[in-house]
Amino acid sequence: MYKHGKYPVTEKKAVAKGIFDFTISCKEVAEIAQCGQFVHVAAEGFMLRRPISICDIDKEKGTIRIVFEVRGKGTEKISDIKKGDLIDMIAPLGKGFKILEKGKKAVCIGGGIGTPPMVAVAKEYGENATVISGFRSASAVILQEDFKAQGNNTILCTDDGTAGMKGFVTTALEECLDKEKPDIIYACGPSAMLKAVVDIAKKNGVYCQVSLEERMGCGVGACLVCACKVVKDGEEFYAHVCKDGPVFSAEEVVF
Amino acid sequence: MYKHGKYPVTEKKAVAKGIFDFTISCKEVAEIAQCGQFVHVAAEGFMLRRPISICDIDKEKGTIRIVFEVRGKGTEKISDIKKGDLIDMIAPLGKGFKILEKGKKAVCIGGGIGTPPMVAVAKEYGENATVISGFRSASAVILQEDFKAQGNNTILCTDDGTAGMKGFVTTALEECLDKEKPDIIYACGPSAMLKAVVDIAKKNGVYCQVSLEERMGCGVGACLVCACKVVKDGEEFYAHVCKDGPVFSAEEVVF
Amino acid sequence: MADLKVNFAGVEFKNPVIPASGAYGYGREYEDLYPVSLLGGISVKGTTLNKKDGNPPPRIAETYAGMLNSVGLQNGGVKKFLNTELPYLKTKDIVVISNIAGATVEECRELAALIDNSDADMIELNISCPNVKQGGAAFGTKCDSAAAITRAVRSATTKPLMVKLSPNVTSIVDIAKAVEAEGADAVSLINTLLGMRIDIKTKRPILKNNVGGLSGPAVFPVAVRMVWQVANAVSIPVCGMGGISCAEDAIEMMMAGAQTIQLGAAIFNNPYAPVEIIEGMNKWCDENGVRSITEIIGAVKPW
Amino acid sequence: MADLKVNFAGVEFKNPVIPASGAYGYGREYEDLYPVSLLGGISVKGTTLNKKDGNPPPRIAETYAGMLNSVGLQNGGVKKFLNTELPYLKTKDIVVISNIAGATVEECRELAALIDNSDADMIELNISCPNVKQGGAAFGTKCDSAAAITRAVRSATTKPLMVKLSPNVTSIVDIAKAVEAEGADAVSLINTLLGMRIDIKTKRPILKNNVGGLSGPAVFPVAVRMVWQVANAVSIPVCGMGGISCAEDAIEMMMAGAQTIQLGAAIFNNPYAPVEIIEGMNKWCDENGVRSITEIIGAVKPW
Repeated sequence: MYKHGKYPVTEKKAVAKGIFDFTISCKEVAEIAQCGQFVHVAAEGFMLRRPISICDIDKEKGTIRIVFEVRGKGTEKISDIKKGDLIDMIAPLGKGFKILEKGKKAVCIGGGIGTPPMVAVAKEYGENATVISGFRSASAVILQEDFKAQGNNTILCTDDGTAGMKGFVTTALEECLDKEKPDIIYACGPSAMLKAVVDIAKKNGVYCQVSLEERMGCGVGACLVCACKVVKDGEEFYAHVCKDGPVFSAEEVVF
Repeated sequence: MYKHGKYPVTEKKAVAKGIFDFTISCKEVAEIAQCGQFVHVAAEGFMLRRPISICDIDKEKGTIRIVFEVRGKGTEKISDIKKGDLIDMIAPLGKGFKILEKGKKAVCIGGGIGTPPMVAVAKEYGENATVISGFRSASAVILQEDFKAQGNNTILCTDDGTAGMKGFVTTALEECLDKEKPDIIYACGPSAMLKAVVDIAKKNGVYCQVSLEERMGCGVGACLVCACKVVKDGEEFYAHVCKDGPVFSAEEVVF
Repeated sequence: MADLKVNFAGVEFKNPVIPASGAYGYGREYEDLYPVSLLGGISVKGTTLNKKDGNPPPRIAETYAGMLNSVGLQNGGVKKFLNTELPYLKTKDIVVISNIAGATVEECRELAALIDNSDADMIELNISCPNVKQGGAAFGTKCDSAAAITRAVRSATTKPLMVKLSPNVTSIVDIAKAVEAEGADAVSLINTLLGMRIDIKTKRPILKNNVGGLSGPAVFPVAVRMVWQVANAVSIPVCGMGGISCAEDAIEMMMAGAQTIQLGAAIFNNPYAPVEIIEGMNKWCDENGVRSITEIIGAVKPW
Repeated sequence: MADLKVNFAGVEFKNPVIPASGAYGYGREYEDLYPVSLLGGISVKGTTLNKKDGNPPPRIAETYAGMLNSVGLQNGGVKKFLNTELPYLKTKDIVVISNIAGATVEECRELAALIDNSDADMIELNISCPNVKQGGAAFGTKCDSAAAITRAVRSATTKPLMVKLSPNVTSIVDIAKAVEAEGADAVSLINTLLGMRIDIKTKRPILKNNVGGLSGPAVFPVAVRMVWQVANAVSIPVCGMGGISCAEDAIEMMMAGAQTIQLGAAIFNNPYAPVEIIEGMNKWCDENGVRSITEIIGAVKPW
C-alpha cells in the first residue's frame, strides 16, 4: 500500500556539506511507513524520481524524515525545496527491515549516506542497539546525536580518523562481535562495505539484512529496471530493489 | 548593439486577465533601447526565448517596461517571475520605429496585445499623437491611462462595444484621417488588422510603419527562422523579423 | 462528457489510452492509486516463451526530457502470463493486449499460437526491442524480415494482430507497408530510439548494456512525424506512442493519425498520467465541441 | 589551464568547440557579446550556388528540451559568401568551415571547386538537410548516393573534406563507411532528426513545411550513441554534435569518440554557451588532471 501526493516540508536542515535533512508532514504516509522503506521524490524539470530512504517516522506527529545527499542536478533541485513548500513523493515504497521482538539485540551499520535508514531501525531497539557508522571524515559525520538521543550505543569511524576511531566499520563490527553476538545485523552503504559485513555476519552466524541501491524507474515494481541479482533455492535471478527490496536478507544477495 | 543579462523586475502588475506589466531595472539596456525594439526573454525550463516588445523606456531611471500576454506554458513561466526576481533577457533587439521631428503628427494603432509598443512611440509625440487601440471587450482593455498621462488623444474600440466605441480600429482610423491627415501612422496587431491599416494609409498617402511578429529562434539574426516576406526594388524575398524588423515600412511588407 | 470510445482493429476500447508494454507490468502495481479498469487497455510486459532474466543493471539512465532503458525483456514466460496474469486482468474490464517478443520467428509463431487459445483481446508483436541480442530490432529494421515474422505470426492466430515498429530505420513507412501486406491488423509506433549516455566521472556507459532505448517527451516530435507518415501510407489503424505525457500530447498524436495511444515513461514521473490524460481528453472535447474523440483522428490539415 | 588544441583532419583548432552550420550565421551576430575568435572554429550557414530563399514561415517550433526548424537553407549564395563573409571571418583567427549544400551532385561539385580556390580552411558537405525538396537528406540516406556525391566533391577539392551525416537512417555506420571509402577526411554527425508538431487549436502543423529537423538536448543520447558507433567503425575523425548544451555534454561527446564538437540550438537559449563550454572544458580538465583535451577523445570504456 502506498500513496502519491504533495506534502509540506515542515523542517529543513543542512546537516553536513551537501547533505539535507527534511521533515515532511504526511500523515497518510507516516501511518503505514516502516523503517527501511523509501520515498520516491520528483525533482522539478527532471524525468526520473529520486529514491530516498526513510530516516525516521513519527506516527503521532504524522511526519517522516529523509536525509539525503546532493549527488547531481536532480537531488540538487530537491534540496532547493524550501521549508513550507510541497514535496512530490510516492511513498512509502518497498520492503523494510524485519524487527525482532523486544529484548533482542541489534547491530546497525551505516556507511556514509547509508546511515540515515539506521535511525528508524535502531530506535526500535533503544539501548539494545549498537550503531556503527562510518564516514570519510569528520566533516561528513551525520546523525550521531539522533542515535544517542534514542539510547543507542554508537561507534563512529572515519577513514581519516578526524572523528571517532580511524578505520572501517567492518573492523569495528568484528570487535563488537568478539564481545557479544547480536540477534540481528542491519547494514546500508557502499556495496563493498555490504559484502564485507555480510561475510562477517555469516562467519559469526548472525542473521543479517542489507538495504540495497540501484538506478530506479517507476519505484513500484512495474518497469523492472532496478534489478539486483539474488539467489533463492539455489537459483540465481534478478529481483528488483524497489519492490522486492530495498531490504534483503544477506543470504539472498549475490554481490 | 545589444546586451545579455539577468535584470531585476522592480514592478509587477496584472493589468488584465492573463496580461502582465513588468518594470525591469536594466540601465545598460535602457540607455540604448529605442521604441519599437523588443527583448528576448528566457522561460525557465523551455528551449526557446520569448520575444516581447518594449512598452516603455525610462532612460533616467534606467528601466524598461514590458507588457505581455500569457499565451502558453512558456509565457506563463515568465509571468511567474516575482517582483525582485531576475529576468534573463537579450536586449534591446531589432529595428525600432522611425520618429519624426518635433511638431509632426502621428496616429498610433494597437490591436489587443499589439498595443504596448505604442506607449513609447506615442510618448514621443505627446498631444500630437492620436492612439487608436482595439480590444475584444472591456475586460481586455489596457494602457489607456498611460496614453492619457503622456498627453495623447485616445480612441478606444472594442469588438463588443463594452468599452469605447463598438467596432474595429480601422473604422476609427478612417474617421480620423477624414478629419486630418497625420505625418505618420504606426501599427502593431493581428496581421489582418495590419493589412487593413496599410491599405487605408496607402489610400490616404500617409507613410506607415508596422511592427510584425513571427515565431523566433535566436533573436539576433543568426538562425533565420523568423522569416517574413518583404519586397524591395520589386524583388520579393524573406527578411527576418528579429534583425530587419520587427518594424517595417508598410510598402515593404507582403501580406 | 464526450464519447471516448474507439473501435481499434475491431476491438472496442472504452477510451484510447493504453499503458505501453514494459511500463505498467500486468496492471497490478498502480492499483493502490486507481483501478486499472479506468484505462482503455493495457499492453502487458513483453512475453517470451520461457522465463527471461533480462540484462544486468544499471538498466536505466536519465536524459534531457527522457530516459534510456535496457531491461531486455525480463519476464516470467508465456505460461506464467497465461496462468497468473491474464486471468487477473480479465476481471478488470479492460482490453488486454498481449505483447510477444520472441528471439526467433518460430518462437513468435509459438507464442502467437498459445495466445490465440487464450482470452487475450489482441496481440502486439514486438519486432523492435533494441535491448536483446537475438530478435528484437533485428526483425524490425528490414522489410523482408518484418514481413516474414508477420506472416508467420499471422498464420498462427486469428486474434487482432498489431505489429510494434522501430523508429531506428530510414523509412518506417516501408516497414509499415510490409507488415500490412502480410495481414497485420494494426501497427503501433514508435518503439524507443537507440541512445547512449556516458558517466564522464567513470568514463563508462551508464547502462551496463552500453546502449538502450530512448523514451519520454524528448522523442515526441519524432513519434508524431512517424505516426503522421505511416497513418497516411497504410490503411490499417495506427496506435501512436512516443513521449506522450499529457492530454494535449495525446490529442496531438491522434490528430496526426493515431486511433489509440500508448504512454510509458510519463507514468514513472507521474503515476496518474494515464487517468489525467483520459480526464483531459474529455475536458478538451467538451470545451471544443467534440462529441466523439474519433472526430479528431487524423484531423491535422497539412500545409 | 589545460591544452584544448586539437588537430582535426589536419587542421589545427585552438579548441574543439564549433558553432554548427545555421546556428551562428557567419559569426557577426554574437560579436556584441564576445569575439568569435574565442571559438575553435565556425561552420558557416549552408551555402548554395545561387541565392536561396528558404521555406515559408513558421520555420520553428518548440519541443520538449528541443526545437524543430525548417529554414530550408536560406542563404545569399556562394559568391556572397566568398566576397563578403569569408574575408570577414578570415580576419578572426578562427577555423572557417565552409558548409555546402547543393541540390544536385553537380552543384555540390561546383561549390567545392569554388571553395577550393578560397581561403576557407575546411569544407563540410551537407548531405543530410531534412528541409529541402531536392538534395539534402536524399543524398544522405543511401550508401550509394552518399558515396557518389562524396566522390564528386572529393574530385573537386584538396581541402579537408568533412561530410555531415543524417541520423534518419537504419545504419549511420554504413553511410559513414561509404563516405570514408570515397575519400572523406572526416564525418560530422548528427544532423537533425525529422520531427513534427501540430497546433491542436488550429489542427495545422506548426511548421509551414509540415515537418522539420529536431535539435536540442532531446536528441543528445541519440547523437552520443551514433558518434560512438561511427567512431568505432571508421578511421577518419568524427565531429560530434546533437544536443550539446554544456561542458559536461561536450566532454561526454568527446569520450564517445568525437575529436571536435558542434553546437546549435543551445546557443539560441544561451548565447554564451560556446564560450561557457570552452571555459568548462578547461576547468574540468584541470580538476581531473587532464593536460590535453585530446586525452579524453574516445576514452569511454564499454562494458
